[in-house]
Amino acid sequence: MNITVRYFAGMRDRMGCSEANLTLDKGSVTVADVWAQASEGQPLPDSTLIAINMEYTDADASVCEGDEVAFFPPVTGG
Amino acid sequence: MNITVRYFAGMRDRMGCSEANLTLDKGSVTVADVWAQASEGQPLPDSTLIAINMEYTDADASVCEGDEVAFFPPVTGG
Amino acid sequence: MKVVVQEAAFDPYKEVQAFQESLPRGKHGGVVSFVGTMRDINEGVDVSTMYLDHYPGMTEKHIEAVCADAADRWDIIDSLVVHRYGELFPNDPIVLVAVWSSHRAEGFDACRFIINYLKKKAPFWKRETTPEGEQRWVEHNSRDAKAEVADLEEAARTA
Amino acid sequence: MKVVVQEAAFDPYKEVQAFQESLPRGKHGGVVSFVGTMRDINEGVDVSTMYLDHYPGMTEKHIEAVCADAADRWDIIDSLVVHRYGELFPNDPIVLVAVWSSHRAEGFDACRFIINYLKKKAPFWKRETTPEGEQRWVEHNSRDAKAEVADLEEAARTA
Repeated sequence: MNITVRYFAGMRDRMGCSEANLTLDKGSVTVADVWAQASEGQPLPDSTLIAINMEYTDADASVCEGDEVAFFPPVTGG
Repeated sequence: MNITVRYFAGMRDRMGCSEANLTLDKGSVTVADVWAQASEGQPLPDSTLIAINMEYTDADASVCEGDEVAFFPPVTGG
Repeated sequence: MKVVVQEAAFDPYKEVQAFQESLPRGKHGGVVSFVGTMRDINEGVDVSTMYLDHYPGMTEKHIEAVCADAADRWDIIDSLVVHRYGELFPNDPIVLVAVWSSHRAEGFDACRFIINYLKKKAPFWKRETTPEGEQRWVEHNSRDAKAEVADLEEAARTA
Repeated sequence: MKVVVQEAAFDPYKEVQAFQESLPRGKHGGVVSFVGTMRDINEGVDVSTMYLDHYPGMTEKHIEAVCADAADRWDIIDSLVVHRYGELFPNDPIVLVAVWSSHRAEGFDACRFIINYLKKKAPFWKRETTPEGEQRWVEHNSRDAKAEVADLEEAARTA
């Protein structure tokens, strides 16, 4: 399964990149699985927000082929 | 005692003038007395607002020499 | 605080920008503004022109008092009110209320307070003319006005 | 409804006037607007420039959803949001929210709702630079952000 991962703001600094393409072997994949592979086992920082295809979700959500999964800190716009 | 009376909006139309100077004989005068003399005994319309020297007040308030007493309908600005 | 009551038409956003030029730069976090404009219909009746009567002197005095009251109640930086009187046409701005503050919550509260109390306390009266030439004074469209003024005085005393 | 997310500086009141030209004349009774500007101090620290990161596409999508939500909740005529990203300087407008409505109460409620939810849901992140050249990402300054998003989803479901 091919997934695009995106990072923003402090999360981009932490991960050292803004975007990555991941290939996961499992048939059924959650956001937590994506994070584990992308971060090579680092814990997910507590306040991290998650979006799949630009919709907010959480670490238990299922991820499908071609999805864009984004990890970022709490938003501070406006 | 000399008093200036002012009327605005519908009250001006009703009274047929915007301003009048009144002389009252009494030593102690209320807004109700001023209205009675100015209107020649007409009843004060229920919703009328009253100001003495540009401050809201009511018909029982005392009026002094030189005061400006205004009668007008509910306000509709803004 | 600046309060202007004028007969001439005005551009509300030019007023906001001009007033803002007089404020220190970089200090306010937000501006909340309300612009009330004349509609071409009121309570189902077409309106072609409107005349706004007012009580010169008392009007300014009470708008200033409302702005001062808002500044006492909320932590705001400054406020600006411009209100017209005289002849108005549909789409004309009637009133501008703008409030500068460090944080937006105070700006929204204060701006809304100023326009609400201005509409209750500032002595203005609208007379509408229909396309047929009929004129009528707009009547107060809520509950008994005296009770409302009493509520206002009470609210002001107990705040 | 119009939502613009752009890097270029903008004049918020020109945007309000230009958008208003597209609306029918004489139909709205009021416009409530909020302009958020960059302050030169944040939590006691001087700030000389700010960089606004954002998630292109997701930002527009969520601002549009907030505006649509406001239009469902209140009887408004139209709304306009302009939000910058990239490099900003003190006194620069960051965001404009303007709401046109027949009556002012709805305009105030909807405008405040849009800016509040935009600040909670639209993916923007501020990075401040102090006069000494130190950079820091602005941290969410209220309670736990996840709880807040949950509150928002809950509020949206039950409204």
